[in-house]
Amino acid sequence: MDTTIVKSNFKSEEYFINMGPQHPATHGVLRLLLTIDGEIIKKVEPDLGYIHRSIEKMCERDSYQQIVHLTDRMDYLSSHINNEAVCLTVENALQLEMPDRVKVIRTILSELTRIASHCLWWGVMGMDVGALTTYFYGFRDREMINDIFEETCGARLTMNYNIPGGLMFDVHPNFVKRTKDFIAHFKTKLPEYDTLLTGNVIFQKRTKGVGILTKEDAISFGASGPVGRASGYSCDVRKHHPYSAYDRVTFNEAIKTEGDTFARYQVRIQEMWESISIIEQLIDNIPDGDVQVATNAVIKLPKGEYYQKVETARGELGVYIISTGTKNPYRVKFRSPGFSNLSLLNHIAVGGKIGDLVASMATLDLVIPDIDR
Amino acid sequence: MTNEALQNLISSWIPDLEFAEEESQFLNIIVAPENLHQLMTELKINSKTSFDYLFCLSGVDWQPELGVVYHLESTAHRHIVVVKVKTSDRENPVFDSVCDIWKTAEFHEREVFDFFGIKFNNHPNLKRLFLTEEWEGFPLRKDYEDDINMVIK
Amino acid sequence: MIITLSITKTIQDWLIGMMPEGVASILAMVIVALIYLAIFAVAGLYLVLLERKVAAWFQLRIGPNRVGYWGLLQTMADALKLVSKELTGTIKADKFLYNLAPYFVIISSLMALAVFPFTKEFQAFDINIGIFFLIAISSIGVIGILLGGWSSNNKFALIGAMRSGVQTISYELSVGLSLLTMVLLTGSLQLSEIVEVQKEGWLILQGHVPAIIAFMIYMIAGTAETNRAPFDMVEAESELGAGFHTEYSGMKFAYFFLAEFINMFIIAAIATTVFFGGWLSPFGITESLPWLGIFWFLGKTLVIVFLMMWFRWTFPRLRIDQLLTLEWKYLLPINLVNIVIMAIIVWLNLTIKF
Amino acid sequence: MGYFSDIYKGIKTLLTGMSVTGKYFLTSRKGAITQQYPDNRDTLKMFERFRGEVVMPHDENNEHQCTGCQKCELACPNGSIEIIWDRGLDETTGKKKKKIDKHIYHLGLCTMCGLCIEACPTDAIVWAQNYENSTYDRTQLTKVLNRPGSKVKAGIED
Repeated sequence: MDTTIVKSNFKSEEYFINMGPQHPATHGVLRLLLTIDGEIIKKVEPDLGYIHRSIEKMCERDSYQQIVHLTDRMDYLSSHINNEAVCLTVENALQLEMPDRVKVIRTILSELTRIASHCLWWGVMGMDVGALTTYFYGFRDREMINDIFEETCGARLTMNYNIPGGLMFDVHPNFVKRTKDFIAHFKTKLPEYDTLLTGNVIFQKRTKGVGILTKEDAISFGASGPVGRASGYSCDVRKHHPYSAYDRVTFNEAIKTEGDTFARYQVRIQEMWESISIIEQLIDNIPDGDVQVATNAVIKLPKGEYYQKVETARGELGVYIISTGTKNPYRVKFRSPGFSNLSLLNHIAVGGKIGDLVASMATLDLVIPDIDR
Repeated sequence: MTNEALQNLISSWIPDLEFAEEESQFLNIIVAPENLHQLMTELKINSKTSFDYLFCLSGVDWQPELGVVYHLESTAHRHIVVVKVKTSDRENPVFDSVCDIWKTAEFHEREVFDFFGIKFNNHPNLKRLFLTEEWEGFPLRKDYEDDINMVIK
Repeated sequence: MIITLSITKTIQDWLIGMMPEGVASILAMVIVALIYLAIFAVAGLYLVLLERKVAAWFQLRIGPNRVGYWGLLQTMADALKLVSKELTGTIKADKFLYNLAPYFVIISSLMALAVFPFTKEFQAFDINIGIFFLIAISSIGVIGILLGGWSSNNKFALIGAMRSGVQTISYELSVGLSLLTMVLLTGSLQLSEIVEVQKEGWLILQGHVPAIIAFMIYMIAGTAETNRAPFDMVEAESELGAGFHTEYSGMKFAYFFLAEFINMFIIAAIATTVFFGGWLSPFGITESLPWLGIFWFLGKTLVIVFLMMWFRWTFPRLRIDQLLTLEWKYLLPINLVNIVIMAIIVWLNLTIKF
Repeated sequence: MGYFSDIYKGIKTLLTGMSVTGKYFLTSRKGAITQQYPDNRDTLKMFERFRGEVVMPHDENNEHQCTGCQKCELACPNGSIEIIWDRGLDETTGKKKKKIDKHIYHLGLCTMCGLCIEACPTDAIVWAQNYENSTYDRTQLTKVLNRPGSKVKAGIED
């Protein structure tokens, strides 16, 4: 029998599925238009804008101090790092040199933010592949970091602790002790993450060889953060364009070359260890000094264009400010990591199954407000 | 490569490029819309520049011109360059798409189209990304007005 | 006072005194069915509560603790809420099949309960093909799931239903074969006989190595049969929202939900009966008190139920193709070899008996 | 033999995973990480820097420290603060002086960014640590921070 005839007799039909805007795996109001043949994914088309708040337009009417708190609402899981990005841009434009104390505290808080974000991601990652219990273990450890933030900054999620010119106020007296307690606690809990999920044979089968992204594609798609690094692409802004106190600490850039979902998972786990090590290097010798540099009540940036990259938990956040010399920026653009990472979802999900799409999407670690700025 | 060396190299490819270094920490290249795609292709494939990482693509309304700013980085050489392209046609601004050079441009250009109304030739899927299809106007333009939803301070 | 435990016979004898024999036996069946229905509806609710409590303890939570002492009335309140909820449905659903589906699921799972010997002679229906009956009945439930998913005119539900069909047909084999392995030891399909045989030692000890393998396969396949994590492809909330019951609400949803837990109980009860000696106490310590058999039976069953809950709250979900790989490449071949080994052991009389 | 070692390794990893959850199951008596809200309202204490809502402390003489300089109003990104002020005679100096009539705070617009409190030169407004801010009526979210009949404390200048 001619095989081609057999093939043409068996016709499969593609159909559409709306995944989202309310769907457990999209972690927010992301809508994916899936074209599916049976269980095989043929095309993924994201539909965005369900929570677009036009932060870039709002920035154009706000003063530079007021911009900072808007960035809390972008990637709410790395809000401290977002704040830092804007503050660094403004400080660089004004050519303000921050005191060492500010730099070190900002770095420690950034790394705590990163751990908190990865803890949440780990819990949700487990949940997406079906292990519901991980969610609570991840949240347990994240709560401790949130307490640190709440005690020092006054808020758990949208802290707005950075201001252009330093920090809003000094850290709480308990800050060092609490952070050390957390590090001691987390060092015992992080190996548990591995025994519970990483080693699990079902989990490895679900993630290994799924959603492969090559290095060339990663660069071309503008992938950054753990997504890029899992494809063997060294893209850590902390290494290549160090800011704050990252030039005075030693840490390894977590790089894997497989580029699959499991590699992205391992990179994030590895990053948590690196963050612990960075905090340990800094926590014992926070320099004394002021936490603010005097700035004018009305900040006016000199005419020009300013760009600052930072490494958030999700990847490279760019802040692009065009100033015309007035008290408001002329144009603010946030280059958000999630937006670029989302654009490669179609590329890595096509040909996989629905379960693969969910697993790959979990390791892209999308935060929808970050995409829908 | 230093900014100066880059400037010398790039200016040898295409005439009439405008370079600027003041008011920005990077080397700025201002290119005419008709030369944009040629310049971008060369920046990517030339082994001396090899700008393979388009890390930011922003639309800007300079009033009266509309333009797009490309931030490029080379992952091999770690140098950065900024390419700007402008047009004074506010009714029908069109540039060439660069999404055949950098895949990430596909989404970024859709975002620029959505908010600035700048069209891109040869873009595979140029339609509104964030806003609904029936939305009128382009919100990030400076002359956009919405009396109901916009709060002016 | 002598309480006889053979309930069907007792009720029938009592009724025969009042009415003709035919009417009496039908009435007896109805009465027994109602008793079972009432008991297991409540038992199902408490299994839900147990699941929620156990999940909470695994997850460093407290679990339901507001309704009643220690949250004991929580699921009752939930059931009340579900009863009072509006029954919604999609406009273009196939109304007849859509409404029929939950009854298929709940009836098939309640039917299976009839054959279990909870203790000596405490059995509604001592059929001589007990195991066969159980396997047959448990595969009817999947028709309900297929109908529900297909008729609700929702693509997520349809995918869930199709997955369920694939999954149940595959794992039905393993459940059947692993039980067949044990039947080689007992030589009977009748559940009361099977328990009787185990007075010489529980079958998992009698059959030693192949019995343990059969038990492991049975547990895996049984978990898959009930569509519970890590085999909950049918619901897979992170992929399909709620899977086949996406469009069901109120009491119809509750039937699906209750059936899942009763099925879990059934799977555990079969394991207890076939592998762990049913209502027999360990070393016959309470042999003189037959009614204590209920305690032993429920105790063993709950331990196995707990094991299934432990699986659920620990493991990630498999992907649909991996699910089939596990069945066809691992469980089925091992199972077939295992039957041969068991046959040889029985033939050479290598079983362990006390 | 890869077939059987796969099975062995697979089962081993599954059992190690179960040991982790099993350990937490056994130690669950030690207490949950969740809180029994709202039962623990009496004991639930927020950190002293917690940003609940903006309040204006008054002393026993019904005096606050707000001079009506409007710096908070300017600093606020969302327009949550409106100050209605007037010029009145200062009793001690007899000069005309700015004083607040109403310090209106729209809690519904507030994003708890803390810029107003940073901007205040006289520490007239501070954070309160209450955390139950939901109401059934939106109008209740608009609050007047200065109490009726209150006046600015003597000697407070901006």
